Formats: sequence, structure tokens, C-alpha cells
Amino acid sequence: MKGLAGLAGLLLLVEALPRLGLVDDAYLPPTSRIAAALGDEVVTAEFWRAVGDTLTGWAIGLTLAVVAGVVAGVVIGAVPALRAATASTIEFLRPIPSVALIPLAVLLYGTELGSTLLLVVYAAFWQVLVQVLYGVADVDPIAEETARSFRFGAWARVRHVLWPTALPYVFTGVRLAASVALVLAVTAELVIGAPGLGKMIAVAQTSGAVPDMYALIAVTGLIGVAINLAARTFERRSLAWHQSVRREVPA
Amino acid sequence: MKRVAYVLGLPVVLFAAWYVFSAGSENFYAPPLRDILRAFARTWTLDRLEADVLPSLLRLAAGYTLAAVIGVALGLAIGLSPGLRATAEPVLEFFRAVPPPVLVPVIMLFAGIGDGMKIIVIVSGCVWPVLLNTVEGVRAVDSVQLDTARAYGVTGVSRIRQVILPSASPQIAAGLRQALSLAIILMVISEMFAAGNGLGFTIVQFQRGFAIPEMWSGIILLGLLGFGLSLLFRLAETRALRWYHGLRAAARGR
Amino acid sequence: MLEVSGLRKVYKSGRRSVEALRDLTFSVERGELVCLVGPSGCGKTTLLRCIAGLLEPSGGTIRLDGNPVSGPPPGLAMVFQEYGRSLFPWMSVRDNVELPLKQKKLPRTRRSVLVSEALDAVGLAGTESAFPWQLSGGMQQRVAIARAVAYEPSTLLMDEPFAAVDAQTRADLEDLVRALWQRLGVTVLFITHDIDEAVYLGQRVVMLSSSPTVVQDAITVDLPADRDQLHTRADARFTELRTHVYEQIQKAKRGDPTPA
Amino acid sequence: MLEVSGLRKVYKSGRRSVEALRDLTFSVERGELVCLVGPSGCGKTTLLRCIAGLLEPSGGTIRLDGNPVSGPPPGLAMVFQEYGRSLFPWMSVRDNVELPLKQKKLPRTRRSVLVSEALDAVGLAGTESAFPWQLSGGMQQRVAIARAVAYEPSTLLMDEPFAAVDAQTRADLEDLVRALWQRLGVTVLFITHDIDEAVYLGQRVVMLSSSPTVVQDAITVDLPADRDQLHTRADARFTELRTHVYEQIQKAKRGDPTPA
Amino acid sequence: GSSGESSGGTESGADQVKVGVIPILDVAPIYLGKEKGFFTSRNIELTMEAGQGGAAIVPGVVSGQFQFGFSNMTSLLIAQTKNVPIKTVAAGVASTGEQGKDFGAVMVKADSPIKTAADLAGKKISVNTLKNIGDTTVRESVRKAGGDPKSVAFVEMPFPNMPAALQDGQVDASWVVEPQLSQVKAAGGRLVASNFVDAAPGLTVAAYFTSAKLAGEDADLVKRFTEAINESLTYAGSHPDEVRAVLGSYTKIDEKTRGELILPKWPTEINQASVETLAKLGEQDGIFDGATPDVSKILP
Ligand SMILES: Nc1ncnc2c1ncn2[C@@H]1O[C@H](COP(=O)(O)OP(=O)(O)OP(=O)(O)O)[C@@H](O)[C@H]1O
Ligand SMILES: Nc1ncnc2c1ncn2[C@@H]1O[C@H](COP(=O)(O)OP(=O)(O)OP(=O)(O)O)[C@@H](O)[C@H]1O
Ligand SMILES: [Mg+2]
Ligand SMILES: [Mg+2]
Repeated sequence: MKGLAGLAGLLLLVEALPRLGLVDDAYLPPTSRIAAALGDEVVTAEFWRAVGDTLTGWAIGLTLAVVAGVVAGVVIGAVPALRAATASTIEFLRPIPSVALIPLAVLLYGTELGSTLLLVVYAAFWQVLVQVLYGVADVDPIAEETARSFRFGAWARVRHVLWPTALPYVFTGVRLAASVALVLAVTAELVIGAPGLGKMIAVAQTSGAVPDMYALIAVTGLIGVAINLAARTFERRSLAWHQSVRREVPA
Repeated sequence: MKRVAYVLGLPVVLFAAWYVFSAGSENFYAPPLRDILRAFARTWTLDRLEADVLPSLLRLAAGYTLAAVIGVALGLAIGLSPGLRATAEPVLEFFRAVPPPVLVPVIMLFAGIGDGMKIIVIVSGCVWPVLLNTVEGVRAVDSVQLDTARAYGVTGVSRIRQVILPSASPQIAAGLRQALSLAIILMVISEMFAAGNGLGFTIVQFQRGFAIPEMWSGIILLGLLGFGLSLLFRLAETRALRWYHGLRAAARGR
Repeated sequence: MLEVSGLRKVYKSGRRSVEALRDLTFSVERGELVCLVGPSGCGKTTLLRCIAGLLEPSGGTIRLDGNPVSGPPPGLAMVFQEYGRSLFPWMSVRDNVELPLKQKKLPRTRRSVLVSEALDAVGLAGTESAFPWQLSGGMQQRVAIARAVAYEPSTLLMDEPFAAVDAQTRADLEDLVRALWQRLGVTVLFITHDIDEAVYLGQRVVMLSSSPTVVQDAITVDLPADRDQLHTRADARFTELRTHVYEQIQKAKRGDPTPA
Repeated sequence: MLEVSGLRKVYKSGRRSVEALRDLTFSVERGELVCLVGPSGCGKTTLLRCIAGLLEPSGGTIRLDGNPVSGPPPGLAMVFQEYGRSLFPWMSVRDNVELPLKQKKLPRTRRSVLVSEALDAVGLAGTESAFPWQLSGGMQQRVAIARAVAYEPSTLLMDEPFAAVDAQTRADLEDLVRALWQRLGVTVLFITHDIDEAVYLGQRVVMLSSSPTVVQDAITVDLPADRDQLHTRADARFTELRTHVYEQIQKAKRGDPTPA
Repeated sequence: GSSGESSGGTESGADQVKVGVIPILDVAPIYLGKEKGFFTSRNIELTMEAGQGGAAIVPGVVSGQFQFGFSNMTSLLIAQTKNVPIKTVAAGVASTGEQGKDFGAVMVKADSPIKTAADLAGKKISVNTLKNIGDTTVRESVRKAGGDPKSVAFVEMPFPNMPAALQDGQVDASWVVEPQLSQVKAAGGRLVASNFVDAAPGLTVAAYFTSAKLAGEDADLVKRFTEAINESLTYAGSHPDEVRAVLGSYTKIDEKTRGELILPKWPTEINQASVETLAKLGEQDGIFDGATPDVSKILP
């Protein structure tokens, strides 16, 4: 409910800024004009196909990145020697921008889904990995010793001790990765021209169709909001035991 | 000695593999590593470092610092107040999902095309991991610790400084670590717009000018930069979180 | 004066709902030392948290010197049952003890005197610069006690504060609490499972029933105010009193409703 | 048989270096119940951690049935002093108790019998589906005990396992441990600060000196094997023994070197 | 049709051809030609892949992901100096050659003190890409007007951002092309130079190209593609209304602007002299890193 108030505030601000002449409405049109442009878009099949394309790339890419990030993170985090050996390589690879890999992606996949996926996975993977690494390191030593004293196997330690501890970190990682994946999916479409919302934004941009452009940007933003909402709901379920969630249940 | 081996081992193996497998490459966009390394030596001269890398680093430092401060401050506020969180989160999530390349034009409307704009771009992208991690870290502060602070009248600034921030600091560190490499990435993206110098700008120029080995050499430089900065970061983190690592290492009997 | 009347606390979380306290009424005079005993899980910690203003009661009222308690009252110090978690792992022992004093805005010199005196009194001189997690369980508990002692509170709530220390240290700490109480005129509410301790320390002993929790009984400890470990415990009246408390607790555990 | 010889442990962290154990030598027969007492901070927990293979000693050796201990030996159960942190907050009480049994690959029906028996024995029937953090301190400690009991270990290490429960429950749990020990022939090493408890429970009581820690004394408890709370504690020999232990501990605290 | 591997024949026998283009006014003929069936009649099934620039299109063509691509001449010349294995196959778009009536121009705000190209000296001008066709030709305008081309400061920004940047005074002048040109004019902007016109008569601004590999292996396909493109270019040149209409299908330029914007010329021949001039200008401005492009190597 309160969240709606926040969004409404943003809409009002965007309506007011150009109306008060603080920015030129040719470059930042008021909410009403953007909404009208959005209204024109949502009735076209092309728009929904683009949304579908973007979400497909996003979902597949995110899934791959999360699975790979979690598995790699847990394995690397649980084995100190592995962690020491890979740390420098990870730090070397992480800051390489996905956008710099665009030629490579095009080289390998053209404008196919593969290109988008490569960029999405590359960017989102690190977000998950780093979060998982920190999460795994956060295990309570006593909890770990308890598991060791009862001679839990490697899998049981991961499953019952490491994983629940890392879970809050993983959630943050997934939320970060979800939006990074969306950003990269759109960017890849924007720059490479793979079909999707990003391509529509690019076309709107080069055509000087400013309200359309903002309408499409708003759509990506709203998708982000929806994704977060889903993540939060899921989190409340699976982290009911955690400090951060249990305190918020009114006593 | 062993630490050096750990740090250099895997990279050396990977580079060697790259060197060997790329040696006979005919592909224009994937030249042999030999050529790339030669280009590296040729390209990244002192002049170049001063002219292009230094301005980038300054913008990076400014953007990162700003993002850290904003992320932690805002994260504290949001983490401490469920009401604020409910109100602000959707708006933040909205902006978080907007790709920086489409955000840049809007930022340019308000911030012009100077360094200010580039710093804002860096901030707008790398504030999120800090923010999210701070929010979660603050929410996860142990309830007994909070009660202790309350019972002893540790309130206000001192509650935040002495209790909440330290307790959340491991998770904040995770966010800052994330943000560091994102900041480098965003530095590159910001320099794709209205820039006249900078590491990102140069790499993009190489890419457009079909100077592919030079472009790869720039990417390697980015990697090295990330690696160097992460070393610094780790140094700072080890010092700041001595209690945390000590606590965990001690109980593990090492 | 602390007045608890009709206190009720129900924990609700999801499907589970636990009535920790049903109906508690008792009072503690200003400057009184009252010990609280009761079966494990009967709600002693819950009660203490409510009194400290850390937990919202589901019903009833708590007044301190006539004012209803809504947050931690000033001049309150508390030793938590979870002593380990109540110490800040990022601070040295000294800083842990000193932090509340800083909040009180005491000058630096006074703080350092109080801190070292308190650490000395609990037998931890020399560990000032260690982190809490470098200490043994009993030592951690003593840091928490030192923090409360150094604070020079006007109300002191202690939740099984000596559970993790050895018999000898325990005796010393008991005497420390009594000395502090006599010196400063603190109001002390002291939870313990050790019946001898309750009788040795308290002016009164309040016994809680097992869940649903009410006040099972309360006795006045009519032992002389000057107590010492050797003679007081050997006193016949002491034995009488401790036997009485022991029986009440056994009754409480069996669930005999003999509310006072 | 458990043999500890020349055990030494020094904690090093940064500038601080603490010699927790200087030179410990003693042994526990298979199936024996030995209680360990010593001043707070003398290294009891450290010793237990070393025996459990969780901590690397700085010197000396530990052998279990002739094999040097390098990791937690099979069939070992441990109740940690930090009982709260040793329970997994993300699991219900039942799951916490059951998890080690799953690791032992016991069939489901057997597991559920063991879990409910153990929870019953510690007086926690009915809390199966609660999370540990919804329980009182004493209840949490009893969950940790139930976990160890349900595991049916061959070696049981307990670190002040009854510190947080009331007198009556404590007595019940003492009898539970003795019954378990007699039924399964477990080797038990039991740390406590309660001297009466040590004498009541143990076949032998090993007393540690204060830091630098060595074995101060060890006595054999020559009380009949059939013990009960009322009669055993009233026994004159019991009083003699506890007085002896008490004196030794006082000596240890004063730092009198009277190694056995 | 001798459909090669790279062009991937379908069951119907038509060659699947992907062309990497930038979805702007310049490539209207190929969209129009596709609509008119100039490609299907030559057994080519055409798909347009809209990339944002050379960074996406050239690698796509080199790797064979796209069979053909669209690029400005200067980029192609730069590619030639670096031995990128590509070759032009057809003309893309050319300047109208009319001062003040070209599809690209240097614009200033109405109240700007800049009156002529010579006044641009020492000023800040936005171009879409540094070290490319924009800045070399703008420098030529300044040079021809008697100003000092070296003193011009160029900043890079995407065309769509330029109207706002100009309006805000973030830059003193902007080199814009349609449809931003119309947008700036509508906002009261004033034209100070037609840089393509100044650079060379009948300047070929852009061309279609393919990879050297495809050119060598499937000459037939290249030939058919060139023919189809040429037919499209000619048709577009003679049917401006249809060009304006087809713009609506792949861009979001509104109808009013579509009616007003200045269309480029679409000759079928690459003007070799103008390309050589471009090469000379580029060399002068140092955009080839000291190399000299070999114009003949990239022309068909
Ligand atoms: N956060 C909580 N959520 C739900 N139930 C709780 C919570 N905290 C305590 N309880 C329940 O309230 C009851 C009283 O708990 P409390 O901690 O006050 O007992 P206690 O008297 O301090 O016991 P002990 O002597 O074992 O420490 C217990 O049954 C416990 O399960
Ligand atoms: N992680 C650690 N780092 C440094 N010193 C430690 C660490 N753990 C324990 N010590 C030190 O080792 C000594 C023995 O600690 P230990 O926990 O074994 O004592 P204990 O006999 O169990 O005491 P208690 O009865 O209070 O639990 C103490 O002086 C303590 O300060
Ligand atoms: Mg309690
Ligand atoms: Mg201990």
C-alpha cells in the first residue's frame, strides 16, 4: 500500500517537472503523455512480443547465472584452498564490463538469444557468486562445530548449515542479479538489436519518439518492481526463521 | 610464498592456456594473445595512463565513494524503518531495473555532460549492492544486541555507530565489494557518452576503430585494475572486520 | 517502586500462540533486592523484558515509581540470560563495559576508573583489550555483569547472571551484588535457578508457577542483613527457607495451583 | 578408553597469546562417567573441544581407544556450553533433534521414536514444531541435551549442560544422564560448576587448576552406584567428598599449586 | 541459386540473408525494397537485424552471423587500414549536395553568436562518434569557411541526446542528422553548415558491405544482393512518398516529422572521388593512426 504511495509520488514528480517548466517537455514529457504513449503501446501485439522476448532472455539468463553462482559460490566458499586459488581470477574477471563483450557475443551468436544470454549470465553470475561467498563465510562457528561433532557429511553440512546461513545473502544476490539481468537483457537488445524491449527503446530513441521511449523505460522499471515483489514474498516464506523477518511479525 | 602461489597460480595457468590456444587464431576479433600483449606494451604508456586512466580513476573514486556513502546512509534509514522500506522500495526497484545506457540521457538532462554526469552514472549503478546489503544487514542485527543497546540507553547516533553499523558491517562489506567492480563497469559505460578521455572511452574508441588487440589489452587493463582495487579493498576489509574474521577463525581452531 | 499488576503476555507467531505469563501481580520497593525463581520456561525472562520496557505486555500494567513503563527507564541496567549474544563482538571487553557509560556522558577519567574497578571486581583484570569471543563462557558472563556494575544503575535486572561461573566465583559475585546493592541502594530484581542463592541474596523471594504463570508464592527472607557465605548458609533459618522454596518449586513443576 | 597426555593449548591471535592449557594428563575408561570441575576460564571448554577433535592442540596427544583423535570420532555427541548457538534457528525443535539421526541413517520410524522419547525425557513434549528461538533459555538447553540423548552416542561430552535449568529439572536431568549412561554404557565426560552435581553424577571427579592449567586433583567417588537425589545427597560421604572438591577449587582459584 | 553454407538455404530454395542495419532514415530503401519484393524476386529472403552501430554490425558480418551490413564510409576506411576482412557491395546513402538542404547539418541555437562555420572555431560541437565521419567533415566545413579546424572541440553523444544538449547549452553546436535535424529546426535551431556538402560533391556517406569470405565464396549471392539493393535505391530515389511511408514501419518517427524531413540521395554508384576525399580528410585529421587507407581495396 505504502509502496503505491511511493510510486505515485514519483509519477506526480514527473508530471510536475515539465509542467512547471523545470525541464523542457520535449525531453522529459509529463506522466500523462508517457501514459498515453504506453496506452498506445500495450494494445499492440508487437509490444507484448517484445516483453515476452525480453523476459525470456532475462529468465533463462538469470536462472543460469543463479544456479552457476550458487553452486560455484558454495563449492569455492566451502573449500578454503579453492577460495584462495580462485580469488585473484575472480577479481580479475568481475570488473570486465559486459558491454565490452558485445563484439564477442555477436561474433558467437549474432543477434540470437545466445548473445543476450552471454551478456546477462556474465553480468549476473558475479553478483550471485560474491554474495554467496560472503554468505558462506558468515556461518556461526558453533553451528559449524555442532555439525562437525555429529560427523555430518559434506552434503549435509552444505544443505543444513551453510545453505540456511547463506540464504539471506543469496536472496540479496538474486535480487541484485535479477535487476542486473534485466538491465543487461535490455542493454543487449538495445545495442545488438536482438528483439525485445531494448530494441524498441533504441528505435524510439533514434526516432526522437520521446514519450514512447519513456513509456518503454517505465515498463522495464515496472517489471523490476514486479520481480522484487515476487522475491520479497518468497523471502518472507523461506526466511521466516531469520532475525530480519521474525522481528517484523508484530508480537 | 604460498599466498603468492595462490594468487598467481590460476591466472598464470589461464593466461598460458589462452596464449597457446589463441596462438594460431585467424579470427579478426579474437587475435592471438601474443598480439594483445604486444599491443598492451605499445598502448598503455605512461602518457596514456596519465591522460586516460587517471581521469577515469578519479571519476571512479568519486563515484564509488559517493555510492558507498549514499548506499550506507539510505540503507540504514530503510533498514531501520519498515514503513520507509515499504514506501521507498518500489521506487528504488523501479530505478534499479532501468538500464544505465537509457538512464544516461535522462541524467544528461539534469547534470549536463561533464564529469558530474559520469559520476552520477557510476553512482546510479553501483549504489544498489551497497544499499540492498546495508538494508539486509541492518534488518539482521541480533535482537539481543539491540535489546542490550536499548536497555542501556544506547540510542540515536551512538546506537547506529556502535551497534548497528558494526553488526551489519560484514554484509555491508559484501555490498561494497560488489559495488567496486560494478563501479569499474559503470565507469566504462559512463565514458561511452560525451567523454573525451578515459579508460572506457579509449576502449570504445579501439573497438570502433577496429584496433582489436588494443581493445583486448584495454579489457585486460580493466581486469588488472579490478584486481588491484580488490586487493586494496581486502586490505581495508581485513582491518575493519578484524573482529569478525577473528571470531570465525578462532573458533575453527586455526 | 516497581509495581507489576495483572501482567499478561502471549507470544503469537503464525499458528503457534504461547501464553507465557497469565496474571502476575507483585511489587518491589525502591532499594529492595528481590529474587525470582520459577521452573524453566515459566516466563521469568519474559517478565524481566517487560519490566525493562523491551517487550510490550499483552495485558496488565507495569509502573516504575508511579510512571507506566513504555521503554527502558533511565538508570536501568540489565544482565541478559543470553550473555554471549548481549556482548558486542566488535568491541574489546573494555569498550563493551564503557559504552553505556559514554551514553551517560561520564567524563573519560571517571569512566576508566569505573571500568577497571568493575572488571577487577568480577576478576577480569587484564582482559581489557581482548574481544569477548576470546573469552570463556563464564568470563563473558562476567563481562556482562561488569558492564551492569560499572553503570551504577538505580534499577538492576539480572537474568541468571551467575549460571556459567564456578562455585567460588559465584560466591564472590553474590557478595559483589549485595555490596553494590547496599552501597548504592539499587533496586535489584534477580532471577536464579539456584535456590540457595535466591535465599542468600534476597530480601524477598518470589516464586512463579509453571505455565500458565502466576505468582505461586512469595516469602520474606528474615535473615540478618549482614550475610556471609559461611555463616548465613549454615544458619538453620536459611535451611528452613530454602526447603520452603524448594517445595514450592516442586509443587510449581507438578502444577499444583497454590497461588499466594 | 580416552587418554589425554601432556595436552597443551595456546590461543594466538594477533599480539595476544593465551596459554589455556599447560599440561593435562588423565584418562577416562570406556564406559566411565567422569566429571570435570575447575575455575571459570581455566580451559575446560578448550579441553572438551580438543577431545572432540574440533580444535587442534598445540602439544600433547589425545587418544580414543588407542587411535589419535584428529577429527570428531564416530559415535560422539556433544552438548555445547553455547547451547543457543549450537541449535539451528532455521529448523524446528524436532528437526534439530532428528538431523544427527538422519546422518546416522536411521530409519524414519526409529528416528521418530528416539526424537519423541528424548524430548519427553527432557520435559519438552509438545514443543516439537516450535523454533529454538521461540523457547526460553533453559528449554533451548534441554533441546541440545535431547539431541545428544537421542543420538545414543558411545562418547558423550557435556559442557555445563544444566546451567540454565531450574533445580528440579536439573535433578531430573541428572538422573536422566545417569540412566542413559547405565543403559548404554556410554563414556561420559561432564563439565559442571556445581560441585554437588559433580559428586552426585560422577564415578570420578577431575579438578583442574586455574590458568596455567594442569590437573589439580582427581578423586574417585566411592558412593554406591545406585544413587538418588534424596538419599545420596544426604549421605555423609557425599558431604565429605563435596567439601574436598570445594576446597580444591578454592585452592585452585587462589592459585595453590597442588597438582595430583 | 548456388546457395553457399554461409547464407543457409531453406527448403524453398531461397537464400536466408541477414543484414545488419541501423534503424535510421538512411536504410529506408532496403526496407522499401523488401516490401516491393526486389529481394524475393532474386531468391533472397531478407531479415533486417537492427544494431546500434558498428560495434555490433561489423563483428556480426565478419563472423558470418550477418551476410551483409550497413556502415558509414569512414568506418569502412578505418576498417580497411586495420585489414578487417570486409568489402563494400553497394552504395548506401549519399549527400543531397545542396547547401542548407542536406539530411545532416551543423546546428546552433537561434540566439547563438555563431553565424558561420568559421565561428565554430574554438567551440564545443557534439558528434555521434569521435574520430569518424562527423568530425572530419565538420572540420572541413570550418576549414573551407576560413576557421581553424584544429581548435574545434568535439564531444561525443548519441544523436537523440543532441537536441536537449544544444538547447541546454551543454554544447555550442551539434552535428545532427534526420530526424533530429527536423527536431532541432522545430525548436528554433539555426543551420550554420552542411558538412557533407562541404566535404565533397556527391559525397557517398555510407555503403553496404559483406565479409571478404562471403564475397569470395558466394559471388552469386553478392551479385543478386547488389542488384536488389540497387533496384531498391533507385526506386527509393524516385518514390519519396513511399520512403516516408516505409519509415513508419521500422521507426517511431511521428507522421508530421516524416512528412517534413529532408531525404538523402540514394545513387547506385559509390562516388569514388568523394571516398578518396574522405580518406584524405581522415588522414589529415589523424583518424587512421598514421595509416593510409587503400580506397580501391574496399570498393567493389
Ligand atoms: N519469541 C518467542 N516466541 C514465542 N514464544 C516464546 C518466545 N520467547 C519465549 N517464548 C515462550 O514463552 C515462555 C516463557 O519463556 P521465558 O524465556 O520467559 O522463560 P524463562 O522463565 O526465562 O525460562 P528459563 O528459565 O528456561 O530461561 C516459554 O514457553 C517460551 O517457549
Ligand atoms: N578463541 C579464543 N581466542 C583466544 N583465547 C581464547 C579463545 N577461546 C578461549 N580462550 C581463552 O582460553 C582460556 C580458557 O577458555 P575456556 O573457554 O576453555 O574456559 P572454560 O574452562 O570453559 O571456562 P568457563 O567455565 O568460564 O566456560 C580463557 O582464558 C580464554 O580467554
Ligand atoms: Mg530465561
Ligand atoms: Mg567453558
